[in-house]
Order: sequence, then structure tokens, then C-alpha cells
Amino acid sequence: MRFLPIFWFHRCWTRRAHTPNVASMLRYALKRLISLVISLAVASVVIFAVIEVAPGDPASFMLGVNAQEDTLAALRAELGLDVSKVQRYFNWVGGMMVGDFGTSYTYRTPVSQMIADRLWVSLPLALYALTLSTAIAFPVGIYAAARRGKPGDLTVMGATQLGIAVPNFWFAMMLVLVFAINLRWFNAGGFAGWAMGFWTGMHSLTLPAIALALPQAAILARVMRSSLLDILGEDFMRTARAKGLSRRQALWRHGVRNALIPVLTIIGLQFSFLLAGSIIIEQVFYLPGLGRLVFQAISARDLIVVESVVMLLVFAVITVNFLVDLAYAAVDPRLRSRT
Amino acid sequence: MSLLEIENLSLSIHGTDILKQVNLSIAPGQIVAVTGESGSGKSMTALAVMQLLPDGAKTTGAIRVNGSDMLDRDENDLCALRGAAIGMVFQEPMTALNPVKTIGDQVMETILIHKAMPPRQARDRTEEVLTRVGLPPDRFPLSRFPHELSGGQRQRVVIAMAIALRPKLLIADEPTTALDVTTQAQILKLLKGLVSEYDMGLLMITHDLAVVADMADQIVVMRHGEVVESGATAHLLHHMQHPYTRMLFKASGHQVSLPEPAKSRPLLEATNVIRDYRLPRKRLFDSPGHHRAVDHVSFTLNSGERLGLVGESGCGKSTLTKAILGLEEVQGGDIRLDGQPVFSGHKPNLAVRRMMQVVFQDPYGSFNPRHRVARLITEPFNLLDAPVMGSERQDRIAEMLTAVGLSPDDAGKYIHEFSGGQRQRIAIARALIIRPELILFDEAVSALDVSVRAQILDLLAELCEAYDLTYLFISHDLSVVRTITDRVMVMRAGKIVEEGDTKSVFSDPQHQYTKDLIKAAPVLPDIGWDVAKTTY
Amino acid sequence: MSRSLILGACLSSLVMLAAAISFVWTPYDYAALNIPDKLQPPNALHWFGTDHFGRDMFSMIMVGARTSIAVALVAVGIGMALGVPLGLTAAARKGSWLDELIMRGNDLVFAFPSLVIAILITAVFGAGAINAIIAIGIFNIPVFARITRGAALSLWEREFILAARVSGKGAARISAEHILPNVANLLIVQGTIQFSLGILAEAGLSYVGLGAQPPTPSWGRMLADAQTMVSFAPHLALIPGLAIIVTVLGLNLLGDGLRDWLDPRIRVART
Amino acid sequence: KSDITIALQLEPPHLDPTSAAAQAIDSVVYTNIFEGLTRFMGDGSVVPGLAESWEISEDGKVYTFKLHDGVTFHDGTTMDAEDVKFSLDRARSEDSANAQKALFAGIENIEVVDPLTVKVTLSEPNGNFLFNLAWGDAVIVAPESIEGIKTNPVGTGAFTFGEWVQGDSITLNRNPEYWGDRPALETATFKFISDPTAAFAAMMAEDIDVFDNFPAPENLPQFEADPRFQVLVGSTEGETILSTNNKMPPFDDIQVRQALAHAIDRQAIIDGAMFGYGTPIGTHFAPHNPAYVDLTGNSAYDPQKAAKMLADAGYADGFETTLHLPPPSYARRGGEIVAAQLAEVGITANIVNVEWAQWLETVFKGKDFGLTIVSHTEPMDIGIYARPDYYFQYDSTDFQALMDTLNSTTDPEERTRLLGEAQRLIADDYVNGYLFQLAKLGVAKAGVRGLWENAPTAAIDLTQISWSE
Ligand SMILES: Nc1ncnc2c1ncn2[C@@H]1O[C@H](COP(=O)(O)OP(=O)(O)OP(=O)(O)O)[C@@H](O)[C@H]1O
Ligand SMILES: Nc1ncnc2c1ncn2[C@@H]1O[C@H](COP(=O)(O)OP(=O)(O)OP(=O)(O)O)[C@@H](O)[C@H]1O
Ligand SMILES: [Mg+2]
Ligand SMILES: [Mg+2]
Repeated sequence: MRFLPIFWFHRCWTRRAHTPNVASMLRYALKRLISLVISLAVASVVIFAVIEVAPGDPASFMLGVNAQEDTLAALRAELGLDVSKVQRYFNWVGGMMVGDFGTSYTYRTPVSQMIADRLWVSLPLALYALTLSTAIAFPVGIYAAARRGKPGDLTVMGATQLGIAVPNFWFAMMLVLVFAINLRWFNAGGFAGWAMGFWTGMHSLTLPAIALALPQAAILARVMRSSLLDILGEDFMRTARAKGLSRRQALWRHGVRNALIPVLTIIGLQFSFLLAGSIIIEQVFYLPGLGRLVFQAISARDLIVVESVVMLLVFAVITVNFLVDLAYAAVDPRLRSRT
Repeated sequence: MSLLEIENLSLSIHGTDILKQVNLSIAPGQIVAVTGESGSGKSMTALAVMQLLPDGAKTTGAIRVNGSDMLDRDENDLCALRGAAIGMVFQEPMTALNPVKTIGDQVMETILIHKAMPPRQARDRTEEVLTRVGLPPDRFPLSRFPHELSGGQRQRVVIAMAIALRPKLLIADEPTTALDVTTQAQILKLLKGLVSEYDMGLLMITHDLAVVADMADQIVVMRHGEVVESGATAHLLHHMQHPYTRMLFKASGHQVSLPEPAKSRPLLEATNVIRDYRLPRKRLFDSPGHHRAVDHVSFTLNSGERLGLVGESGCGKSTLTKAILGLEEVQGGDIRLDGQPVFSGHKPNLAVRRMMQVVFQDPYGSFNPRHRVARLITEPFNLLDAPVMGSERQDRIAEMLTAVGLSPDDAGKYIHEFSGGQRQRIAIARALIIRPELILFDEAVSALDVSVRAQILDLLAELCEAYDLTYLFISHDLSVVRTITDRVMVMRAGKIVEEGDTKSVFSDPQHQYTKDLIKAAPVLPDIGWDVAKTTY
Repeated sequence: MSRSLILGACLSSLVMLAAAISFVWTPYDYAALNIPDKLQPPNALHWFGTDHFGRDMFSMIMVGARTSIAVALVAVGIGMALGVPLGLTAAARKGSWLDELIMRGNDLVFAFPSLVIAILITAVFGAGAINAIIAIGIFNIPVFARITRGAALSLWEREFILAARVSGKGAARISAEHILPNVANLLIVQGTIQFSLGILAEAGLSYVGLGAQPPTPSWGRMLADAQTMVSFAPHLALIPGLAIIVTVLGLNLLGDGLRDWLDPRIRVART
Repeated sequence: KSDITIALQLEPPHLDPTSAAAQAIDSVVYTNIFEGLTRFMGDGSVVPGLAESWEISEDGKVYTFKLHDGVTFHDGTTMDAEDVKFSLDRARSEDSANAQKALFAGIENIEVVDPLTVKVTLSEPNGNFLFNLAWGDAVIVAPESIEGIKTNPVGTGAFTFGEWVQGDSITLNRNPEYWGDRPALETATFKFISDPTAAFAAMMAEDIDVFDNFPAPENLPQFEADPRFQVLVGSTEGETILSTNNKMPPFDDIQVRQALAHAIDRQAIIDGAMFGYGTPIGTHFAPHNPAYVDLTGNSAYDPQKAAKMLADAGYADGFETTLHLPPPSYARRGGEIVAAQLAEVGITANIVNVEWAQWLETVFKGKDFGLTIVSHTEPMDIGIYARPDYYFQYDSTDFQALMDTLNSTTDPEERTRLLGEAQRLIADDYVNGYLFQLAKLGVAKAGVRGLWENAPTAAIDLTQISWSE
């Protein structure tokens, strides 16, 4: 699903490459890019500042209760904790630019390595959940919109109301209770690793993906429905019908793509949410993902890991939103020529 | 045999009767115009023919196209007919096209959806129809998006879509209402041409009686969902039976007589006013461009004078209004009211502002829906140094409401409790309440039905009598400006191209543009009433 | 009034009522431990059963409603109190550097993964209801700022605002007198939705132990406590879960219902 | 079946037992990858490890160790006296990062006699020395492989390091070159599951064979009732105590501390927080130790008495204090119960839940707390009461003198007597609230044999584990 916007963007880009609008598209992209960079810079300062005020010394945590002061000092020097904060900020940011996220205080391995490992769980999980939620939400939303006000619509919309109201961690607990503990269809948690094969990996991500996806699907389905209903009321839908398109054809050819514009925003937001917001779900299913890494690192005072992961997540969110904006401009040609 | 035959068509939506026993027929090559005031059921009749009625609609009667009843057909048959046998053009060209598809795709879709021809040929046909409606592909490539076209051009695309398969019947619902007079004239000409060329039947819906009189072979007048009168154009125009029809025609050409202007001293003086809007950069590193909306405009308005400003949409009328009101700073020139500048030191000059008021076009958007009438019309009191309170306030409210033909009791109501015409009266009351020296009317009657418009014009004439108004009346409607002003200015692309005594400008226009404008404006034929003069 | 409005209002007021009554009456002392009576399923004495310390679940749910509502309400209050003026200012100064600054700031807050930041805040400044409120509240600011600005911008285009300007009113006065009342409905609706999201967020934070601290009961923490016991005492998880669902569902229905009910278009059509 | 999956609650931060306190490191590597001169057995006894035998000089100051012949590290290099000297010198050096440096404090000199003989000289006799050498912090490492020890540990043990999937698991493989008895297992996987629910679910789903220390006592009855599993309830070295800041008023008043002790109902805490698992203790000493003295009667639950004592101490209306609770459920749940019990006698204990890092910072180092609940899991750690700067800040010259005597005493009987005296002293001073000895709650598949029931130190001794069939 993540590739959809890019695909659109690409398609529209190539198709329209000959028109002067490329300039406005570029301008638009550049403007957004500049604000992206500024956002990232501000974000990095904020993250660093917030984390630096946190009490707790990583060295003493690592060495435990019986450690002596000289040992601690030795370790602090080794971890690079003995320079000024400003210096450390620039070391950190400078390192990140070249892909060096520093070394984890507790694991003593490169943070980039750890993040890469965790991404192999979090990213597939987020994509899986996003695919699921989109795959559920689109048909449901379109079905409900097409059947507006009829019993089918009311039932489906009632279900989505319920879906939104269910806390996903609670839902996860119930899934584990039913499908892992009672029925034993799935493992209760853990991640077998991709080394065991693609399907084994997907199998262990299925329950978490469902727990994440259903509440999101409920939201997405509602957005899809109302967006479609808005579009169905537009004049051009009537024009399409007057051309001889059936209700269905009009819906698919003219409705869906226009309705996608608000839906796209939600999908962008959801992707970021799924990437970052699965902390609790990763806890419930003890998945070794980014979210759990942050949680563990916070409790272990592994500041460098926390900083880097949060920064990465912010980067992901900002970038996804940037791409969504570009995709917007691609889906909606009007946007490109606007100021 | 007639192409379309509507027989005793009745329609109700969710139990509300919308149409009652409508009868109408069209022969090939014939133009039938349906007219009537807003809400009379014109559009519903058209949609009933297309069978594109809103949910909850129940129809009885018969709608025969080529002899077979649309009401008996199933959805598949209807889809096959729509676009192929019956084409339809809608009122609002700005929204009638899908913004995310190219015009080529949208026109071609009509052809492809009916599998009328293979894609290659469909493309050729698309280019052909687009050329036919005046959008040759060398100047308007198929890959354009709707937002890259003007309103009139979009309407041509919509027409191209409707005629791509040469339908026998074309339905056009207010196809030109949103367009300029000159563009309107072109579109109407196009439609007329298509009718004779393809021998189509055209069902044309419009509330503009001048257009009706000009275009139609047959006229159908509707009111409250009923056909009150119908017949061949020439015959109907001269032998109107129904009082409603008479009223409608009378109101369309309604003229008022203004009292003689009172005193005369220069009140508003504009010299070389320039107003530029910044435009987005065209290229990445260009300096931002400018759009000159008002270009070296100079004029003087004497007190007691009623000045008109006409021009097409987008020529800068509203921009000039805002500059006069001191709402926006001008980039050049000088605007003075009673000798004082309206804008001093980057700030509006409130001392001058209190001598002016304005009435806007949209009777629905000009009022805060959350305030009561009393509060709404007293808002300009804010400009006074001493607040008007207590009984004086009540008296002023009562006086104003009475003056505009409402009752003092209306002061406690909310705005949504009033009709469009009543709202415009309230807007006038608001403008008058601080007794301004000058009132600006920006398209103040354009959104109103003809009969309501006539009332408001009468009201203005009365008020001129009672309060010695001085105003600037802005409109694109020549017939209105003509009757309500003493002097008129013609604006085009930000410039005043002609100025003079209203009577002489209309009878003997000097500038070519003014001539075109007057020529393009549809005219009610002389049907023998003194009020409906046709000689401009 | 639509069905969803009525149902939503009923569910929401049920929860509010339970919270209000808990100030003066609960069946048992919600904090009183009674370990010998632990883990009883719902019965005549304990309508919702007892928890692992033998506390009465019904009393805890009632008092927990209080916590959830208080946290979510104050968080939404913070979001509104700061977000609405920001949104109004940005709209009034549309296109200026101030507008740009406010909107970029909004984007920035949006870009932070909210849960991670909430966890960070509570981890840095300590767990507790106040910090949970701040963490949730911060993310409410841009929501209200954005929605206010959006609605205000379209209002600024309306002719009645032009009329007010012609009457010599300044931007601040117009914002307060004309814009704010006209966006109020929207804010009420959004506020209801944010309120329900706040309840969910509070539950999530408490679930990971960062919300209200014991002995203050909180639904999220009840769920966390229940986690290891669902397999033999499912009521421990079901009841707080249902409490959250009922509350959030009620508020969402209320928000939807209000949206339809307050929509001026529909109201104009009705009169 | 020769492979096993063992779950641990915590993941080790790295795999060097000689430079961190984390018990999880020992759980994975102790006796499996790294071995010391001596080692602990499951019953708590200390037996020879890499040292085949040893001699102790008359004055108790010189230990001469004879090393096993033919021992090689996993990288093929031989283990000899040089490696022993290197390891011990490294641990006690100035810039050592060893978390238990105090274990080596008494070493004066280490001398390589010949490749298989090492002589260690102490500055004064130490009855605990062989015990100290059995700790995971005293294992023998090689200078050749010390560089990468944290991520690629190279030891002499029966298992070699296989793979570490961070955040998930560590795999060990059988060492074919092992000098001792060949273990029954071929590979062992340690999985890290901290969440109690996940632990339960994973166990029930039979994803794991052994859960070393099951975090949720409430689930044990279900395992007991299930023939697929066996439950091993043993004891740990963890004295779970309500630590009291002895320097902070009003806890500097012994009457207040005593009132605190009487206000607490241990059994309720054991039932409520641990679902009945755990042994009540009345002092800071493990009940399974022969020297243990039962002093629970000293601080019997008696709220009336507690209230009266508080009144006598001038706190008739009670007072307010903080109760810092680290993450484990014994602390979090126990804390809720303690707070409720203290409320009964008028003391308001405001619960502050903290992560371990914060606990170390504020409580342990900052000493900024009133009360806290924590389990002291180091074996034989009564000596901490002799350190006045230790976080609960108990400063008693009597006790410090007693410990000095104890350290220089080697006679077992005398040591037992002195230990008893020490236990009584702190109990009578009501230094802390003594709650219970933390139980070790192992859960395993029914067929697993050779698991340690108790935990004299954190370790999972893979060499002893096998599958029955
Ligand atoms: N979807 C609908 N549901 C119910 N009533 C409708 C609907 N659409 C229009 N109406 C009502 O049907 C009546 C006729 O409407 P119609 O659109 O045909 O008027 P019209 O003559 O085309 O007016 P106008 O000149 O303003 O376009 C009006 O009273 C209108 O309120
Ligand atoms: N805020 C703006 N920024 C840029 N261009 C503008 C802006 N407002 C108006 N324009 C442009 O200035 C020109 C004059 O606009 P103006 O609104 O004065 O026209 P008008 O004569 O009142 O038209 P209408 O009859 O449609 O109201 C138009 O081309 C319009 O596109
Ligand atoms: Mg109409
Ligand atoms: Mg205008």
C-alpha cells in the first residue's frame, strides 16, 4: 500500500512531463522539502533536549548497585558521556547524517545495526497491518457508501463505531486469549524470524497485525465512506451518469480516485502511527520491534538508542507526510498549480 | 413523431410533490425552452427525462423518448441511452468536470463507455467534437485538466461530452447562467448551430427570459412544479394568458424611475488607482508575477449621483470596491472621499469609512447566522464615536426595517428565517443605518429571481426619493445598470474603457468593447409593453 | 434528533453519572483490600466481581470513570485553550510569517509519534495523571489549531466578515465576535471526538503504567493488572475493557450525532 | 531430543559477566560459556571448577590452585595459569569495570608458578574467598579474545556462543572440545520474554520448554494442573524488603521504624502479591541458609501496636512519605498492599512507580526516598548493613564491628554464631521492613530434567539438563 502513492506520483509525472506544470510541481516539492529539513532540525533539538533532562545515568545502570565511582567514570568516558551537551548534540546529529547512530550504551553494538534489525520486524508489521486495514476498509467503505442509509450501511457503520472504540491492546489481549491460548491457532507472541521462512514470519505477525489493523480499518472505512459520499454529491458524478455510466462505473471511474485524496492523508498518518504506535502491541506480543526497543531503551537509560529511534520515527513520519503531499499533488492536478 | 414526449409527469420526493402533471414535447431540430423561477421544478423535469432523480423520487406518467417510455426501462437500458441517445449539459461548468481527469479522457469516455468505436477512432472523434465546440486540439491538447480552462471553455468540454455520440436529444440545464454575456452568446450560438447541424432536439432550461425569447421555438413556463403556459415562442410572447407568465416577463424588463439627482459636489475621487495581486512564481526561481486587477482607474462620483459600473466577471469590479472601502491597500493612485484619503499610512481611515457602506451580492453569506437582525443591522454603529444606545437604537432599527419594507418585529429574528429577497432588504437596512454619504452595491441583485429583483430595484428607487442616496452600483447585468443609474462606467480587464451618461452610453456606445457587450446581451423582444424596451 | 445522538448521549451520560455518583457513593470502598475474597466472579454482593486484591470491581470502575474523564477532559481543555487561539490567529493573519510559524509548529507536533513522546514525557517527568494530561494535551493543540484555522479561513472569505470589516472592526474583534461563535459547533464536535480519543490514550498510558498511579483506580491499569489473569478470571479484563468501549462509543456517537444536529445547513433546511 | 528453548525475563545487555551487574548475563553464560576456578552447584555448595584442587596456607592468606590439564578456550587457545592471572588482575585493576570489585579487594598478589599452578596471596584471611571466586564476576577469560567479549564471548565452558538476535534470543551450541563431561544437550536457545502475559501465552503454546523464573505467580496453579508442565518452586537469594531511609525523618526514629514493621501483614503481601509463593522473613537472611534465624515474631502484624507506637513517637496523626516501586510485580503489587496497610495506621505512602534506571538514580544513588520495595538478590549480602553510605543509610558501629570480626573468622561454627547475631541486630534495630524471601518459580515441560530448583546465583546450568524418555 505504501507504494501506491509513489506509483501514482510516478505515473502522473511521466505522463505530464511535457507540460509546464512540472515546474510548479518541482517548486511545490522544493518548498515542502525545505520545510521538511527545518522540521527535522527542530525535531532533533527538541528530542535531544527532552531526553537530556531525563534523570538517570546510563553508566550506573549498566554497572549496577555495587559499582564504584572510578569504574563509573571509566565507563562514562568510554561511552562519550563526558563531553559537553552541545558537543554531544553535534556529534549525534553529525553521525546520523552519515548513517552512524552511535553505539548503544547497554548493548555496545552500533545503534544503526539494532535499528536495522528491529525494522525488519516493525516495517513488515506496519505494512502488513496497513495492507490489512486498507484491504478491509476499502471494500467496506465503498459498500457502505454505495448502500447509504440502507440496513447494510447501518450495520457496517455500527461495526466501525465499535471498532474505533475498542482499545487495540485490549483487542490484542482478547485475540491472544482466544486464538493463541484457547484455540492454539497462532503463537501467543514472539517472532520466529525471517530466517525460518517468509510464511513462518508472516504467521507470527498475523495476530499483531490484526490487532493493529482492525481499529485502523474502522477509521479508514469511515473516512472512505464519507469521502465517497461527498464525491457522490458532486456535480461531475451526475455528469458521468449522464454520459451513460452506471452507478457502479461512475463510482469506480470518477468517485474512488477523487475520494482517495482525504483517504490518502489518513493512510499516511496511519502508516506513521503503525510504525511508531505499535509499542503497546509489540509489548503484548513480545515482538522484537522498534517500539519495544524504545520502551526497553527508555527503562535502561540507553539515551542514544531512544534519541535515534525517536528521531528515525519522526523522520519517517515527516517523510511519509511529504510523500503523501506529493502524491496528493499527483492525484489532484489542481494542487500543483496552487500557490 | 416527436422525439421526446412528456405526458402527465408527476414527481414526488420523499412524499413531497415536486412536479404535477407536466406535459411537454420536442421534435427533432426543435429547441424547447423551459423557464420559471428558482425552485419551480425545471431541473427536476430534466433529471426525470434522464432518470437521474435523487433517491426517494417517485414518478408517474410517461416520458417517451423515440416512442418508448423511459419509466419502463431497466437501469441497463437507461445507461445505454444516456450519453448515446440523450445528452445532457449542466449548469455549473466549474464543478461538472472531474478535476483529476484530463478533458480528453472525459470526452472520450462517453464514446468508449458505449463501445461505439475502437479507441483509435474514439480519439479522432474526441478531437473532432472538441474542435467543433471551439477547442481545437492544437491549442487545447487533450491532456489538459479542467482547472486549466476558463469557465466558458469548460462548458464547451461539457457540451462536447454530451454531443460526442450525436444524441438525438440534448438537454441543457441552465448552460450559460454561470457565464459572461459574451461567452454566453458564444455558447448559445454553438448550441443553436449543433441543433441545426445534427437535427437534434434541444430541451433548454433557463430562467433568463431574454435567452428564451431569442433561442426557443417553443416555450414552457413552469411554476411550483406545474406548467402554467406553453406554446410557440412568437405566439406565446404576444398572447400571454397566464398572469404568472405576464408577471415574469414584466419583472424581467422591469424599469424604475429615479428621482432627479439632488445637489452636486465631488464626493468620491479616484485617481490612477492601481491594484496588483501577487501571483505564485511560474518557475522555480522567478520573481513572483503580478496580476493587475485594477489598472489606472480614475473617476469622480458626485454626491447625489447614482453611478453604475459594468463589466464581465473578473474584470476587477469587486477589487475596486474593496479599494474604495479601504479594505485593501492599493499599489498606486489615490482614493479620496470628501477630500480625505480612505487609506492613510497602511491603515484604513475609519473617519472616512463611516461615510460609506456596502451591500454584497450573496444574500445568504452576508450575515452572521448566529446573530439576530437587530444586532446584524446595527453592526455599522461600531464606526460611530458615540455608541447609539437604548431607545434611540430601537427607533433607528425600527425605522430602517420599515424603510426597507420589513416590520420592526423582525428585529428579533435570525437571518435564516428570511427569504433571499428579504435578506437583501436587511442588507440595505444595514447599509443605511448610519446614514452614509455613499453606498456601494456590489452585484446586489444578481443572485435574486427576476420578480424579487424587480422589488428590490423599486425599493432602491423609493429610498433614493426618501434619503437622497449616492451610490456606486456594480453589476454585470446591463439591463439593471441601465435603469438604476444616472451615469455608467464600463470596465474591462481592470481599465475603465468608457464612461458617460447612462442613456447615451447605452444608446450610442463609443468603445468597441461596450458595443460588443451590448450586442452580446440577450434582449427581450418588444412585446408591446412600454416597460420592456428593447432598443439599447 | 438522530438515533446516534440519543444513544450517544445516553451512554455518555451514564458514564458521567457513574463518575459523579462515585464522589458520594460507591458500593464498597474502592481502595479497601480484602485479599481472602480475591478474584470473585460477578455475583450478588460484588456486581462486577472482585480483583486480585479482593477490591470491589464495581466501585473501582465507578471511580475509574472519574479518572478517565478528568484526564481526558483536562487534556482536551488544554488543547482547546491553546489550539483555538492559535488557529484563530493563524487564520486572521493568513499567509503571514505568524501563520506559517503556527502551522509549521503544528506539523512538527504532528510528526512526533504521540505514544512514544507520551512515554518519554512520563518517563522523564515521572508517571502520573498530571503528566499524562500534559502528554495527551500537547497532541490536542495542533488538532484544534488546525481545525479552527481551516474553518476560520473559509469564514474569512464570507461576505459577513467583509461587512464587519466595513463596520470598522479589527481582526481580533472579528475573530472573537464572528469567527469563534461560528466555529463553536465544529469545536464541540471535535472536542467530543478528542475527548473519546483522550480516554483511549489515557487507558493506553495507564496500561503501560504511565497514567494515574495507584491507589487511584484507572481502567487502563485495571487492564494491565488483569493481563496475566484473563485465562482464569476473564471478568478482570472484560469489565474495564467494556467500560472503555462503552465510554468511547458513547462519545463518538454523541460527536457524530452533534455534527448532524448542529450542522447549520441541516438546521436551515429544517426551519 | 537434544535441544531446548529456555525463556528468561530479561535480556542481557551484553555477554561479559565480568563487567556488568546484570543477572541475565550470568543466566546465559555462567558455567555454560564461562567457568571460574570454583563454581556453585544447584544446592548452593561451592565445588571445584577450572581449579582441580587447591591448598590454603596455615595463616589462611595464600591459596595455591592446581588447574585442570588440557582445557582450551572456544577459539582453540589453551587455558593456563597466565589466563587466570590475567582474569583476576583485570577484575581488580584500577580501571576495571567489574561490578563486584569488592570480591577481589583482598587480593594482594597473583603469581604464576607454572602453567597449571597459580598462587593467590590475600592481605588478610578471608573465609569467603572460594565462595567469592565462584561468582560469575570471577570467571576466567583470555587476553586473546577479550576485545570482543561483549558480543562474542569466548570461554572454556561446555557450550559455545552461537547467535544473538537482539531483542529476541541467544543460541548456544555444544562445545565438542569440552574438557569435562559431555552435556546431553546439543543446542540451547535463550528467549527473552519480559511481559508476564506473553510469558504465560508462550508457555501455554509450548513455544518454550523452560521458563527460568516465571514472572506471574498467579498462573502457576494452571501449570500445576496441566500434565504437560512441571512447576519448580524453590528459593532465591532475594530478600524482599521494605527498605527504609534510615536518615530521613521520621524514619530516623527507631520507634517509627518499629511501628512500620508492625503495621505490615507479610502473609497478606505474600498472598496478594505473590499468590502465596514466598517465605516470610524477619531479617535480612535467606531462610534456606543453615545460619538463618527466624525472627518474624519480632515484627508480627499488630496494627494497634503500630498505631500506638506512632502516637508515642509523636505521629498520632500519621505522616506522609513516598514509596518508590521498581518494575517487578513483587514491588508493584506488594507496594499497593503495603500502602493500603500503612494507610490503616495513618501513614500515607504515595506510590511512585519507577523504572530501574530511575530507581538507581533517585533511590539508590540519590537516597531521595522514604520507602521502597526491592529484592536483594546477591547471595550472603548481609554485609551491606555495614556500609553507612548504602542507600538505606543504616549506620551502626556495633554492626560494622561485627562484620569485621566475621570477615576475619574462618571457623564455620563461629561464623554461624556471628551471622545469627548480625541478623538479630538488624532485626532489633528495625532497619528495614522484612517481607519475604523471593521464591524461584520455574516452569518447565514435564520431560525436562536437571533444572536447578533454587537459585544460589543467577545461572541456568545447561550441563546438567536433559530430556527424560
Ligand atoms: N434532492 C432533492 N430532494 C428533495 N427535494 C429536492 C431535491 N432537489 C430539489 N428539490 C426540490 O425540488 C423543487 C424543484 O427543484 P428544481 O431543482 O427542479 O428547481 P429549478 O426550477 O431547477 O430551480 P433553479 O432555477 O434554482 O435551478 C424545489 O422545491 C427543490 O427544493
Ligand atoms: N486575492 C486575490 N489574489 C489574486 N488574484 C485575485 C484575487 N482576488 C481577485 N483576483 C483576480 O483579480 C481579478 C479581478 O477580480 P474581481 O473579484 O475584482 O472581479 P469582478 O469584476 O468583481 O468579477 P465578478 O463579476 O466575478 O465578481 C480577477 O482576475 C481575479 O482572478
Ligand atoms: Mg435548476
Ligand atoms: Mg465581484
